[in-house]
Amino acid sequence: MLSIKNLNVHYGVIHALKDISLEVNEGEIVTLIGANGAGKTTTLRTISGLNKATSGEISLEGKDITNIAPPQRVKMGISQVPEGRRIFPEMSVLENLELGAFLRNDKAEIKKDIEKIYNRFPILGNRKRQTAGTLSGGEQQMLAMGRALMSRPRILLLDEPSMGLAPLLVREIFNIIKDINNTGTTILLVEQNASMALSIASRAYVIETGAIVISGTGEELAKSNEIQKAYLGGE
Amino acid sequence: GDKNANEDGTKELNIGINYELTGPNASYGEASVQGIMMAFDEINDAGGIDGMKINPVEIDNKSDSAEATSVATRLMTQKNVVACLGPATTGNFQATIPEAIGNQIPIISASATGDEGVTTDKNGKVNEYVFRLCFNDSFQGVTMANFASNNLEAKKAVIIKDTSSDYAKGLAENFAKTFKSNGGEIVAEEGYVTKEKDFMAILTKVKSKDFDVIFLPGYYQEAGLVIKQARELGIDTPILGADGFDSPVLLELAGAKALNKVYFSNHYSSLDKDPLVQDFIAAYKEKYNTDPGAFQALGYDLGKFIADAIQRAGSTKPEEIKNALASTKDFAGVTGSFSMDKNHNPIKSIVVIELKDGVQATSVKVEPK
Amino acid sequence: MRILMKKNLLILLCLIVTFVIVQVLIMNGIITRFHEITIATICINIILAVSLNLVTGFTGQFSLGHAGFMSIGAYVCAIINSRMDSTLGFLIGILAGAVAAAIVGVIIGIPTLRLKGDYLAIATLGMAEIIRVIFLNLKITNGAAGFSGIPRYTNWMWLFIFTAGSIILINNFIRSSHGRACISIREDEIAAESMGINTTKYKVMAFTIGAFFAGIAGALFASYFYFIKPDAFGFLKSIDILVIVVLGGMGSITGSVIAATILAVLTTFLQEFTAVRMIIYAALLVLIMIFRPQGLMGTKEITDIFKFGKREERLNGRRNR
Amino acid sequence: MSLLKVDKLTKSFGGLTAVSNVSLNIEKGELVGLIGPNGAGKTTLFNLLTGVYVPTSGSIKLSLDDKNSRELGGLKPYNVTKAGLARTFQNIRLFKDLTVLDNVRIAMHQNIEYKLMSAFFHFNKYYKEEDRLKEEAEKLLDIFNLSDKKNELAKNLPYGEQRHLEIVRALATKPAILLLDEPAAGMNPNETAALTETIARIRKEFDLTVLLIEHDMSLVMKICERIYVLDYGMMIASGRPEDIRKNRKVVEAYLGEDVNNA
Amino acid sequence: MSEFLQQMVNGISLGSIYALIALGYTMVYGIIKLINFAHGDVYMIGAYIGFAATTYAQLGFFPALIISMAACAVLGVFVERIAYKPLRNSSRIAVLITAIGVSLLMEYVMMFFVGAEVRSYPKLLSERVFEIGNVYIKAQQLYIIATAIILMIVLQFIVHKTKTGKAMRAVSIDKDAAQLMGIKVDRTISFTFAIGSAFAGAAGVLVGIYYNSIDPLMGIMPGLKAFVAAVFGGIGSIPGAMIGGLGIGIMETLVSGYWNSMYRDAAVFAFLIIILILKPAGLLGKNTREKV
Ligand SMILES: Nc1ncnc2c1ncn2[C@@H]1O[C@H](COP(=O)(O)OP(=O)(O)OP(=O)(O)O)[C@@H](O)[C@H]1O
Ligand SMILES: Nc1ncnc2c1ncn2[C@@H]1O[C@H](COP(=O)(O)OP(=O)(O)OP(=O)(O)O)[C@@H](O)[C@H]1O
Ligand SMILES: [Mg+2]
Ligand SMILES: [Mg+2]
Repeated sequence: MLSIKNLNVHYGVIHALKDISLEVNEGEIVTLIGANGAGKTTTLRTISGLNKATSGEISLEGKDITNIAPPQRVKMGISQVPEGRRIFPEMSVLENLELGAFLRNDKAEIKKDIEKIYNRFPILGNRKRQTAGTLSGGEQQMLAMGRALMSRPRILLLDEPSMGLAPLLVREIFNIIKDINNTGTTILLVEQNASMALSIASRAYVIETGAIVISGTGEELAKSNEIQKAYLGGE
Repeated sequence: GDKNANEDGTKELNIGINYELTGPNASYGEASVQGIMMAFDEINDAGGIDGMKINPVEIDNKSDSAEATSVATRLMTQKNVVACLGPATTGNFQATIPEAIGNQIPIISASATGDEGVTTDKNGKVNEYVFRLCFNDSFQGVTMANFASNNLEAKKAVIIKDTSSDYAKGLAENFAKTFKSNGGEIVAEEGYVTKEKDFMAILTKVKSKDFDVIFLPGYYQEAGLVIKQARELGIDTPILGADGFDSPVLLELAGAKALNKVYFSNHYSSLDKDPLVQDFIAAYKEKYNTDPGAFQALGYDLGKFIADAIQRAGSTKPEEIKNALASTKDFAGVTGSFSMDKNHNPIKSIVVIELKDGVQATSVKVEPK
Repeated sequence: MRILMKKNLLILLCLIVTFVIVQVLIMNGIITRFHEITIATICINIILAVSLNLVTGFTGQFSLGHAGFMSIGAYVCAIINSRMDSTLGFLIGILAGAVAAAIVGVIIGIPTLRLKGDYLAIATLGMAEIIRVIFLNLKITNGAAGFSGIPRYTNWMWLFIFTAGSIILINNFIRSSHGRACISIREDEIAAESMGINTTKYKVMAFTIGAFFAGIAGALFASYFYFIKPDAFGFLKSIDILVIVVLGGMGSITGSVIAATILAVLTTFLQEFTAVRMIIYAALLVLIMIFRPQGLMGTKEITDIFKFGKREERLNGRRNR
Repeated sequence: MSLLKVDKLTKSFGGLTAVSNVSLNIEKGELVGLIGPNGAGKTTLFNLLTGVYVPTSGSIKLSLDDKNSRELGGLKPYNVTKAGLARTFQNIRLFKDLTVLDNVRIAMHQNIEYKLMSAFFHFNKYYKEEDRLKEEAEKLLDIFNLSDKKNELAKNLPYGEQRHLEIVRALATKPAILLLDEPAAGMNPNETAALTETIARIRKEFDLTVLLIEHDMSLVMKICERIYVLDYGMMIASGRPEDIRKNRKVVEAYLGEDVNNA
Repeated sequence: MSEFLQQMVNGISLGSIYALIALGYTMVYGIIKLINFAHGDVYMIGAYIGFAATTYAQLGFFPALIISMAACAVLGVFVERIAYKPLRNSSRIAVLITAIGVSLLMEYVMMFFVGAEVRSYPKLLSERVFEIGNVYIKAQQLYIIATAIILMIVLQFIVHKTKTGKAMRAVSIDKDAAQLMGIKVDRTISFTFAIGSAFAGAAGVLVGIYYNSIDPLMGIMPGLKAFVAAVFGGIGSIPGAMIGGLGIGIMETLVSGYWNSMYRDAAVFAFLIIILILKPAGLLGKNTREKV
């Protein structure tokens, strides 16, 4: 479904992504793990078009989207929950959700979808008029996910959704991700919490200083010694 | 060789033009320079001064006094000018005085009307190289105060002045002093700032007062609007002003209906049958398609005046030009004929003009004391 | 004393050489009266820009009222110097002008510096307008007619002493712990407070120091240009100073010095192009900002450029946007 | 007598009571954890302790020694810091465009010993103090091996090192109590483990009392001697890690059933 | 009493002129946080276009108004693309300086072509003056007040009720996040400039007719007042700009009318500063302390 070939990205002189190639197939959960500063966020931002690729190709269902503007990519079905949530803090919860559906015109359906989001995250339903900026970290994370779902994406990019969440919620978030995936949305997940990510992922890539070093199924990687040592805190 | 000689042997005379061509006073500078250039063109077309063409060196001072100093220095030290004209406003003119004295090059303004510190210094000594060809604020202020007391029999006056203008400040002070000594009373003094367009607040306040005349020292750009708004508000007392009123723009802004019972002092009147005046008005109209205002007329005279002085000096030496300027006798200009007094102020008569439906209806000449 | 360190001696030497060279050129008539005016403008603008830079570039407080402080210095010095027509009177005038500006700076700074961003900008703008209107209506300042006949004591020597002094003192301040406290406010006020920095105190301090030096600049201005009037210190003047600061680079003393020089030279050069001077000036301003939005120097100082390998003592402020 | 005594502290925002009647005690030298669900009011409590928010009611008492005890509630943040509390932020708030060294030096400002005149004229005192400052700053940076990067801009550090720098910066204010808000957020298990050790180490080295907020139980359960648990602004439990782990309320509200990640 | 009523009429009509300019200003200001010093000059150019359309092309009021609005919209978008867009990621003060450059450029290009002298407008709107018990109200004052109110409502509607308005607000908060919602940032900003500038053009024509006096530097003071009004009312708040504009107009009038016109500007600013000290985010601004 999503395919990246030999992608290179620079920040000025910094070579942040070096010849990255990866694939996400329809219906999969694919996870991208790696240390701080490895280039995970950069990868997702480039897929959404927020960063420009220096070279390489990104394609969605065979169509080359490397040079398409970000809003167009949203229209084609790519949605992202960005690092640090990036909700609109001065707007209400409801307005944030409505903005998620910016490109849609089916008012009735949008309303239904908002209700669905409230069902999934009841706390958002209770706080629909609250200014989003005053939500706690976890509440904001839920809002960011809800907002991304409002565009009815075909592929959802998640950048560290469990960051800063309470243990109970971390598990819940992963359940929700699985759930979203089960309803037919393809997922590319970036995580620090590698063990959890690997446990729900069908396949995984490991990125180190801008280059993909290992890839395989979730189970394979979870068992790998190297991975254990580097990312799972195993001895 | 002569540094003013051109390649083809004809000599050129560099005359500095240091005017407000940008910034808030640009319209006055622009108008003055129009008049000056018209005069220079006429002189040059007629063969120049003793065969020398006048070469105006025009530099803008941004309506800023420090810039005026810099421009004056540039003209005097870099451009070989024999004299400098301008700036138009008193303050900017004052800022160039030390340079004129230091470089020994005469400067002349046609519209720096300030009373003190212009042609004379703090101690009352004349500034040798500094001249003007307009009367000062006190003459106009006193004249209009006397006009109000004597001709209009006014007892109570309101002053509405441009607080940001040195010109208005001088006029207002002199008017008030004389009006009071004539037994009159200033019932209110209000202010506005240059470029303002809404005067309703002060006019409403003034309206509630009991008064016979309004004295409105300031320029036509604001005065036109003040008069318009005053009349709209039902204030129909006489309105007095000074030479700042003299511009066709006053009529455009205020409208003919509002310009009744409006009196202002000026250097000359368009009613004057003197061919000098009528020819100038006709020539100006032909060139610019509108009537000249005071700035243009004064500028025109300034151009003619400096040429006349150079001619009389028979030399391009600044010092001799200065002497010629100082000894001017009966120079005939559009804005009146005058001689220079010992303080380098022109001894000029003043006219008080009455507007009826926006046009000059009558004019009364007042001779200087 | 470490003042006699090699580095400081070198700076001192450079200063003396600059001074002597210009002095000799003036005496030989190579630098004429006309050039001298440009030099005076440059020096005065340098003091203004460097002091505003301390407030806006280093401390991050958006001030649109610097001309107000300048006018206080100008009028106080003009009044004193006119009555005490001597070098001593001139120096007393400068000091009094600077102190008066600083006092007003404290009085105005304490309540207004609680405001942030554009709200502060409006407050400082208003404060400068208030000062201007007061000067416009005071008897002693001769109101709108302006104050003329100020004796000229400002010459190259005094310009040099005060300009170099201002640069050195403000630069020293910025490189001290107090200066770093100011910079931390620009970077993140909440974090600065949590690091034990009394942000209000340091904002007011920067504001006051800025006002003090603006007062000096105003005093030099009055004494050099013979004539001052309230209009010359309106909000457009404040904007002019801000333009120098931003063009040079907010947070770069060197930048302010360079931009003040370039702009003064440019203005003088453009005098010749009467009809289009403002158009050219404006177009250049836009172009420079488009191509160097961070200003000519960014936050770099001249010393950074000469110190490639040895980045040790780089200046505190380092914002490269 | 306890070093920090919080009594019935409450903070409400409009209708929402983010911290409600919270009391807690911290003894000198303790390492205490503060946990609770998202939005429970943990950060708000920190903000109250450090003067960022003014409490709606309640008191915060700091007693550095037996004789002196000070009310901190209502003090400005810089005064709280001077009194001996230092903190890090949940969302990193470094001086991003300044160098690592300057970040630390700024935090040392309150202990500087030269006056304004020295700042202007760079008298000898200035040089002496600046040298001392630099030395001390570098020593602190050594804790996290950051002194090699002292001339880097803070924003150019990798995320993990930025968090380390925040801790160093807080230490530079010479606090008696260090408050850490989610120091391990965004770190992978290896990095978290390393951080856990470092916290334990600096605490000994600087003779610190530490209160930390953290969602990563591997860290909390390993080094905290006592734990307080907040939920909906209220203190629902406190005690030793072993007890907290088994506490019903805590499990329901926060940990979830299968707690095996410690 | 009638004097006071008259002063209130004066204050409201002066204030609604400030508000008229401030509304377009605050729109751009709210979205990209740009202190657009050139806004006053777009207003000036609008006045001149209206002047040209009525004087030379002999058009009536409405065609002139429409032409002026359209031309200003184009001008606004053009200026944004050329001068502001390259500075999207620069500090705000850098863009401010660019705006000052653009402002000077428009003023002096205009002066180059039309000269510095003021011009007067042809009489396009009724010059009727109603006299209600000693209080004079001009028909034109009513037009201006009505226009300001209508503009405020229209803007409020656009910003808060339409999709484009939501996009504008999203862009103003976080451009990257807005893109992730599918919002075209450049187009949204262009649209904002188009509307803001068109409103400035309309204000130029109306005020030109009302005062019957235009000149190339006429935009400086109103531009500044609009900035003051926008900040005073609370940055980005549309009703705030309206109230801010009216507030300043009324304050100026009252100071002139009941105290001393010579100290008017000082008094108004002093009052403004006091209000800001009491309400540091302006009249309608929300004083949101950053959550840490
Ligand atoms: N705007 C930027 N300018 C310069 N360098 C950047 C920028 N953003 C990221 N980088 C650099 O690019 C590299 C990759 O960063 P990225 O944010 O993609 O890492 P990451 O894997 O998401 O890390 P983390 O786990 O901390 O989120 C890092 O070295 C980082 O310093
Ligand atoms: N300035 C504020 N205005 C309004 N509500 C606020 C404000 N600050 C915090 N809140 C609310 O107070 C509650 C507690 O927030 P706080 O940030 O203290 O939570 P927390 O325990 O730190 O959560 P997390 O673990 O997610 O960081 C939340 O519901 C939040 O929405
Ligand atoms: Mg990342
Ligand atoms: Mg928190």
